[in-house]
Amino acid sequence: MSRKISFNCPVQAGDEDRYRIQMGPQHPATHGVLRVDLDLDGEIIRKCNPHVGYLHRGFEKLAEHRTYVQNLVLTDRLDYMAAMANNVGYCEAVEKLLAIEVPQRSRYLRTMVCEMARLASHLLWLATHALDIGAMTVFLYCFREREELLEIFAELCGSRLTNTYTRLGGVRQDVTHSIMMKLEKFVDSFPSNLEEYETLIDTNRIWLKRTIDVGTVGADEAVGLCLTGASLRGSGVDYDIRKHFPYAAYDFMDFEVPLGETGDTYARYRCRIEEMLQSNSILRQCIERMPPGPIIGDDAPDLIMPNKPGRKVEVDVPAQQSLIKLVEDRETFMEGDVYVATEVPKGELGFYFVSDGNGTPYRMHIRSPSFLHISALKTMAKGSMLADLIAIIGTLDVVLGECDR
Amino acid sequence: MGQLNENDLVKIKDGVSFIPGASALVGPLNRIINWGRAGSIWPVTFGLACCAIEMMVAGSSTNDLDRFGIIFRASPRQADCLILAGTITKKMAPVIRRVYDQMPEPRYVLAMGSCACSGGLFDTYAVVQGGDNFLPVDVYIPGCPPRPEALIEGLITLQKKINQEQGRWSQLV
Amino acid sequence: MESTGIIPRLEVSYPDDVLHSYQYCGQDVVLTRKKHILDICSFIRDQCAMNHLMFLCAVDNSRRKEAIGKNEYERFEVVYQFYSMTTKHSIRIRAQVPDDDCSIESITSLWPGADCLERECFDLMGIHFSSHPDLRRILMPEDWKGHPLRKEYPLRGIGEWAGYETLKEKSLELRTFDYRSSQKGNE
Amino acid sequence: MKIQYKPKRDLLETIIHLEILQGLALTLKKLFSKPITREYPGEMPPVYPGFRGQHALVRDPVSGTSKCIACLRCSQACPARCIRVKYHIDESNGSRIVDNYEIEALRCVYCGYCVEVCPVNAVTMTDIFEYSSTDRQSLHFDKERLLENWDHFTKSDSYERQSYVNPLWRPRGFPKSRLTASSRESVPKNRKIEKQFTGTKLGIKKNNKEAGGYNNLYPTHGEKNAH
Repeated sequence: MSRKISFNCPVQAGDEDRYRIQMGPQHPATHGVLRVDLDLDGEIIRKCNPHVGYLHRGFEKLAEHRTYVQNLVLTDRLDYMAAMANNVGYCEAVEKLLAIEVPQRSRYLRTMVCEMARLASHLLWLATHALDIGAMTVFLYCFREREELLEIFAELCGSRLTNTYTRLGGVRQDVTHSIMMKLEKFVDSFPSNLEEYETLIDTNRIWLKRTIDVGTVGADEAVGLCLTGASLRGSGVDYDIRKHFPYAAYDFMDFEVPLGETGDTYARYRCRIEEMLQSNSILRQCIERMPPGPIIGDDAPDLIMPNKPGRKVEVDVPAQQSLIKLVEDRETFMEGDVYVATEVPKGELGFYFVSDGNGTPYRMHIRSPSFLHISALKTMAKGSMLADLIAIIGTLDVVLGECDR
Repeated sequence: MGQLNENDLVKIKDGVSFIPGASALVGPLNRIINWGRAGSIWPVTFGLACCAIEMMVAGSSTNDLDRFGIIFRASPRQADCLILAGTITKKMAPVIRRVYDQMPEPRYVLAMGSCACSGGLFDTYAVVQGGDNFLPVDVYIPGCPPRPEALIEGLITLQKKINQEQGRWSQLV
Repeated sequence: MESTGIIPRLEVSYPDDVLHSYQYCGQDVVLTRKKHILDICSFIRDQCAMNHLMFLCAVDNSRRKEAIGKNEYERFEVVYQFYSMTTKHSIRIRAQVPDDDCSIESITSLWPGADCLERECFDLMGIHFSSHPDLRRILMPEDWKGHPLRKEYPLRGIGEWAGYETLKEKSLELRTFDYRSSQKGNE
Repeated sequence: MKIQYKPKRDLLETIIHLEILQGLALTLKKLFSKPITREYPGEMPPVYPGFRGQHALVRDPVSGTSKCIACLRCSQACPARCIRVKYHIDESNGSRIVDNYEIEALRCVYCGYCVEVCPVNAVTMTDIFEYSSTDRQSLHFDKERLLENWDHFTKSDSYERQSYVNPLWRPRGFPKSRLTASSRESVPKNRKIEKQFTGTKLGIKKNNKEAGGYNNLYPTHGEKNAH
């Protein structure tokens, strides 16, 4: 735009309807610290310019200074609504790079926690999306179910949100009967709970008015914008990593990928609701088919990895020698680059590793779905009403921790 | 009403009493004001990262912060407590400071979680190593992220701190 | 993630640009020069039906063992990963970008979604994308010095960002603020 | 799988606002259901073994001090680099004596790596999470404070001597032959080892009501510790 614009004032003298306003970073409906710069013509958005980076923490740089095992902790903080799914995605990528085998039982456990994370994330999405649009009750109901899931996580791995559950080559600890009982209770009651949300909003005329034909994006356009996950499937494009490159135990699971048709906010909402039902059925299959066996492979690396090839992490305490002398002399790691994508609740989360043969990644690039969704906001919000922007941000399901990394 | 006896007063809190039938409170102004402030902490809805999710849980039905008179306000002008819930990056720090500056006195700052307290895991070029570099932090809540109950406990710590304040109201007169 | 037949076709169509190709962990990778990257990308999109841009990022090769002392590697490289949702093939293109001419053509005309990714590369690695509609810093503040993901950039950063410096100075006033002393000043 | 799209609503439903009435009926129904709010300061949330809360150094009942042998594995594994151990080497027998053991609780990210790599179970994470402070220095734990934390933890009612280290995982990287009996006393000898959960054998889905008996068959610490 060539004309000079100052903030919060008419763009041009005599053109009193054109305004530029700032939304965020402190705004209850921006899901974190997103700032959107809007050029308005009355109520209509002429230009929408999202500013991200308010949560840029330097993940990719930090990862170059930590070992592969330590970087696992970083991935919890990526998409903090579904930390488990990030853990699994990271481990799948590193295991491919370092050629580590994963036992079958831990594959099932990973699938299980992934789907639990998907439910937790979608519930939070539904809660905040509904809250932004104006349905307060759904928020309270969704958190009720999410809390059950988080308590299961807490029992499973000791932490509610930042789980650090998976390990390279397996998972941290086994499930107990009490955990599975709780999970099964949750799985049994979840469809009826989902019906409650649907009763509240599915046919509610306010909800329909605010979602149908809002933020419409066509199939080709959505692919061009690099949308993934439910945001893409709402437009009718059949792309789900769980089907395209099955990881963990998704090969053995029966599930369908819900597809929308119209590509508007309501279609994406329906897609996610159906996805929750599918996740629920995957969880049930996991419970039923959980195989016996070890939870972590024999060749899994120790938590202390050497960060230089050939360097030994050696601890030698003469008095307690028999107990303590531990030598880690893992062979030089592979050199090469690998990209592995997994389907997290937001979309396609990919890790691109360049390995230099060291114990630390030479370069780790995180392909985060939210970052690309934010870039699509520019196109999607153009020409819509100001109030619809909230719905569009909500429907893209962005989380800024993952977006800014 | 004749002479007021000590025994006639209904003790509400240590040092604060209620006169029956007179709808009046007796006690040092400090205590009354602190009691009022501690019972109505209004934080800004200002989530930064992971901890914001736990803050939302604390505000949801499972924990229900309203029991403590804690109501989230969307505008810093109406709030008197800033919960730093998440990582503070250098790009975000001036914005946080601007939010803080908009809040009316008395205002309190809670640093929730490792990142807000000291930078935590992220000892990098982009992250502020602790919110107390540019804000006067009142309460530190460790945890990554803290449980919602830990946040409530931190708010109770803040209430205790408010109750011990002396004469902070006189700044406003 | 295989790309049956795409690499030979690329080699035939762009013999000067394709440096070499290899397969690692079952993933096909092609090293190219940067000159005709837009043509290569549009070839991949239109002729090979690779409609999905999985990611785009830049790598600093300056300390990479396999790159040191080899002619085909330059200081930087921009990595593209393409995927075909119909044929389920994928291919990775590593376009070499020299240090002295740190620019490459933008592919936003083909994938509008590449907009933010290219801005991120510019921001963190300092690679200039020519014909990009709006090339600004995206993650770091506008007046940030240096490009953090370059290998010579230290983890804790060089110097301090000016915006944060002023903030710290401002907060010093608050530290010394004492109620009684300020009251005296008013009198 | 194509999803059902536009909900159909006939004229009568539109006029009487059926869907809104249904929503209101649901909320009205919830008015009479049991509240799920936990009255926190009075009612504690359930905390399970292995919860990653406040750190503690285990006090050895024999020597009265820490069990730590200064192998520095914890500080090497720590992603946040918040553990500092100072030690000197005893000239007489060559063993390491710990002078100070510091954990910066405000920088810790509670990943639990330090607990997992410890060969003698000297450092542990307790299930205490209420230790906010108005003072930064008090959350910088030194050795004495960490031992105090342990004493505090042993006094709490959730403490079970047998399972202060999460019984559900085994430390990795140690062949069993290397572990002396005393070093792993935290894993009780007579603790019932729960049978591994497998889906097919139990058939959890079919007989859900009968499945309530599992807890009695295999008592788990989670059930015991729930407040």
